[in-house]
Amino acid sequence: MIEAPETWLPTAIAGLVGLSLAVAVVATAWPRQAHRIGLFGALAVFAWVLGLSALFVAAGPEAEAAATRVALGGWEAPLGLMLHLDGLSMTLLVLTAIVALATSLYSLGYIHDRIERRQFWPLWLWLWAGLNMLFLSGDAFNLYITLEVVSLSAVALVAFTGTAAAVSGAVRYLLINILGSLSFLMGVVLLFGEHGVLDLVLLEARSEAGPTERMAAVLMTAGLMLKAALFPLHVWLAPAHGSAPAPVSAVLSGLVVTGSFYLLLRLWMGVFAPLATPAFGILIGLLGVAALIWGSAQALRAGRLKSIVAYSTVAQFGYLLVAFPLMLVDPDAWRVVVFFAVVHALAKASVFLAAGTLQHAAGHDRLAELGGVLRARPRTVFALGLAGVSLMGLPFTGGFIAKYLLLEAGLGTILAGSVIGVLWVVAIAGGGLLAAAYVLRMVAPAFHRGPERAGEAVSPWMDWVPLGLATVAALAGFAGTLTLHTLTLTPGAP
Amino acid sequence: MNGLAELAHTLAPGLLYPTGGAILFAMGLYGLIRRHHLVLRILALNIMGSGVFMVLLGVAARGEGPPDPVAQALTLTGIVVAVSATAFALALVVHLTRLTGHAVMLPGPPDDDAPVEDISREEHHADGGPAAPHPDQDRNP
Amino acid sequence: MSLLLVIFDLVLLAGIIGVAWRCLASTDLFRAVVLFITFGLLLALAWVRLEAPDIALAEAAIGAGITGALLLVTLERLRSIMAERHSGRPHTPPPDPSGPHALLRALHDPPPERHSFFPALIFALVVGSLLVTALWHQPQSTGLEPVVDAHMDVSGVDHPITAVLLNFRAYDTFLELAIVLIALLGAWSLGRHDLIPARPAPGPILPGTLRLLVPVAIVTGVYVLWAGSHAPGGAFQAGAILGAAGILLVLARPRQLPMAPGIPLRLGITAGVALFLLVGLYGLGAGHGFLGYADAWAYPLIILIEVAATLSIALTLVALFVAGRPAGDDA
Amino acid sequence: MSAFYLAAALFLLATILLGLIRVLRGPGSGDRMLAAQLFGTTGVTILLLLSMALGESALVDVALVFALLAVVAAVAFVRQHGLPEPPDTPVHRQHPEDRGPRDDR
Repeated sequence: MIEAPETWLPTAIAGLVGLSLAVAVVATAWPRQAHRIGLFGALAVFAWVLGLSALFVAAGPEAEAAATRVALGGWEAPLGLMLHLDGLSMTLLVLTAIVALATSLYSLGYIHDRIERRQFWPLWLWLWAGLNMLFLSGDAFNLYITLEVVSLSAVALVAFTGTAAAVSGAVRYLLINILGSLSFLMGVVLLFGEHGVLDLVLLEARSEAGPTERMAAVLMTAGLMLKAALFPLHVWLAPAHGSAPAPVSAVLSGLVVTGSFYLLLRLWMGVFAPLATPAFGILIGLLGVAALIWGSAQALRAGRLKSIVAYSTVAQFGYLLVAFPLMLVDPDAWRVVVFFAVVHALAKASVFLAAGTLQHAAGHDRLAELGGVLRARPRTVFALGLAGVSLMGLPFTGGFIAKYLLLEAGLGTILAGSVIGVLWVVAIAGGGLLAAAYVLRMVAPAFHRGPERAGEAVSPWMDWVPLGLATVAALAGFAGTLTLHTLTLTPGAP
Repeated sequence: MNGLAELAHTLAPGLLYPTGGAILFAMGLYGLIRRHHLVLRILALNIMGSGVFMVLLGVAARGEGPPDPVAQALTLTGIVVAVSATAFALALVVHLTRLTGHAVMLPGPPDDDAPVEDISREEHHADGGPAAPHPDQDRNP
Repeated sequence: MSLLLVIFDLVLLAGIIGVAWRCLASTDLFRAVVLFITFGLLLALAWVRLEAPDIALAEAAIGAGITGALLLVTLERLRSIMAERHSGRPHTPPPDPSGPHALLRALHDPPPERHSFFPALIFALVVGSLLVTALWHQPQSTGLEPVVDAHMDVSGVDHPITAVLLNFRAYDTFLELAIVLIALLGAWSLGRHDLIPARPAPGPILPGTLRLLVPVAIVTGVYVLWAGSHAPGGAFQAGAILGAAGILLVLARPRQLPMAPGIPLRLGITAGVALFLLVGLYGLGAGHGFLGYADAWAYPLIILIEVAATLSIALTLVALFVAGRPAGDDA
Repeated sequence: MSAFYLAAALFLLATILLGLIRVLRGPGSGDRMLAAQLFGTTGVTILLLLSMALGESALVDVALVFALLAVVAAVAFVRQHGLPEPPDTPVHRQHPEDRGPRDDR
């Protein structure tokens, strides 16, 4: 007799939190074996997430009515804390598992020093556990705490190489993160003062367009925009992401930034939904266009490979902002935005990992002197190019489908009679061209004539993992239907 | 007499202290923007945090009856988080000063095209100490 | 009576805001730190007025003790780093800080530029006034007090805040312990610990004070931990007090820190989180939900977790004060 | 009676605000630190008075912790700035305890 998937789902959700925390705690207590614990833990968490997603999709029709909510310690909201799993969080959990597994495997090759390994693995496992908890949290204050877990471990990972550039980037990153968290917390406090509850679902039921909600929306959005480095609050991103070790950059640009964006989306679809007006959407969209132009310009100007990738994150997140006004006109567009964020995270992580391999081989990442290494390492260049193609949005890649769907939504806006829709369509199409320009800048030296120089030997992990992840990013297009279907299992979404 | 009762109501702790907390929050923000020394910036963030906690506790003490224990528990958690973040931030600042010789962060985007060492190749880093100091490497013009 | 209370509140708030203002405006960092310590003291009084003795206890332990010492030591570290860089001679003895000395500029922040004055002022004013407007529009809600009150009999303890922290919202508290740990891991990843700069302290005063204070602090810490189940107090406050005792010991002999053995230290700092997680996973397996307890077991389990958490917090705070991992950790 | 306690607490609070002048003016670090230590003592008294006035016995615990932990900052200060030494001692005297090998970083 097999029980229905719904009965197992709550235990599986709490188990995911417990498992990812247990891996982090064991690695902290036993740093000498941290890399082995990390490897097996990463495989276990990855398998668990896949199992959970199978359970979730199997339980599908029931889950559509209400998200699966787990009362921790048996205390239901408003007294206790609830974990909250729906299509949106499930999608991001799977994304996190894929990128995190790839990063873990890559780190096996990248961080081989005995002492560094002991510092890196526990922090990285805490970061991953923090991300899992962030996507599963259904309580406003708990979100603040998980955000702090994520940001403190991320800052520590940026700093842990101990170089001047990394520490200076980390200090900036930490101050920004604390400021963002405090701003977010002030918003939570305001909401709590007004409604007397912290659970997001209960808050959503009680919220209206009053002064408290307005101020809380401003504070929480500003705080999360700081953390997600959304334009115009983006200046910290490039130094922090560009000077961190490659696996850390990959996780920061791929997952941590996406986590903040996820929260923004969740809040604006739930608690702050009554405040979303067309004027607000246009304001956010204009910020997105500015981010797209500024980020691309910086990426075209930067001299270091990892700087280019870091600035392209600013530009690509401009896309996500451009999608905000589309979401207000076309209620279905939010799923496309999430799909775009997922593809971007996969592609961005593989670009950073490939850049890390090249940097390791060459000993630096100055683009002007990288030609020889690029020519000698076709596998890594292919990974860079494949992921880059996905970022550009060429046909048959995940990025193409995401951008196509976005364009479709933009055209729909124009047909619905909105003049400013033209701007969004131009921005989406032009952004793709700009992305093509800076991706070509990265890979072009590989096709010039010149001497080959393989540089430092590279471990097989560092050679193959970027390629594997880039392939996943390119193939994500085929998972588009499944992703969009999973996302429909989000209650309360339009 | 009515006016006096109104005043007493307005000045009740449940309204007075949240106002004070909001002022502290704004003041911390002002200090964070204006001051450059990292220790002062960390103090400014702590003052902002205290403002948030004052609002939360003030909100909890509103109305009749005993104060809300959930809000107080949240504040306690928040204070612990703030202390940990402060201690970590101070450690980072000391480390930054050791590497660069200054503990000041000037506004504006830093020069991110400065060369970056690659730890996957660095063997001398194995002692856990920092790499050779780079005097004033990332000071902005 | 009520008029006196209102005056007290107003004077206290004026003092808090004034102290914070002077702290942020001061060019001398040492002055800013002393003002910040005073700020913490006044805050503790404010928490008392807001009927939050638990928070006042934590603020007294943190604000008056640990943060103050941490900031003072940080300033001294910055000063000695600057001195080293300028003289090229390691370990210059600290000059008399009250005298004029060029190196004191290390602890000096020039007054901010004029051009940022108005934008920053207007920004802060807008944020502050919007916040105040929103707060004054809020209803006089009672929050979750009635809900907590209704469940107190099954919580396992008699003090509502401890019940919230370790039973109703145990997940938050677990993550709070994790954050303390992550901050320490971050500080450790920066490198080995540095000497805590110190001048010789001849005479019997310091050892005598310590001989008297450290045992008293330990007894107080244990008392506060025990009190937590029925009165203000609890794991974090107790951990902070014990941590302060540890910091006193570290300060007493800054040049010869004992070689902390790696494995016991690691186990010590993770004990709180590990035990909490084990109990939580057991709860999940036994069907009480993750981080849930059977009603009959709630009290002993909460006490067990609190004891482990207290030890871990105390150790972690001392380690954060020392900053940088001990040599034994790399063995 | 509680009005008297409250008035006394208010008075002590006013003395703290008055004492801030020393913190602001200095001139030396010692003056500033000493003023802060004095606030600690005053704070303990205010807490005890409030505990009597408001009838909250838990505040005595807070006062106890306050009295205990104010010492930590003082010890940190004294250890770093030293005690005032007699004028005939050389400034850079090396204490035997200070000559230990430098940490291996």
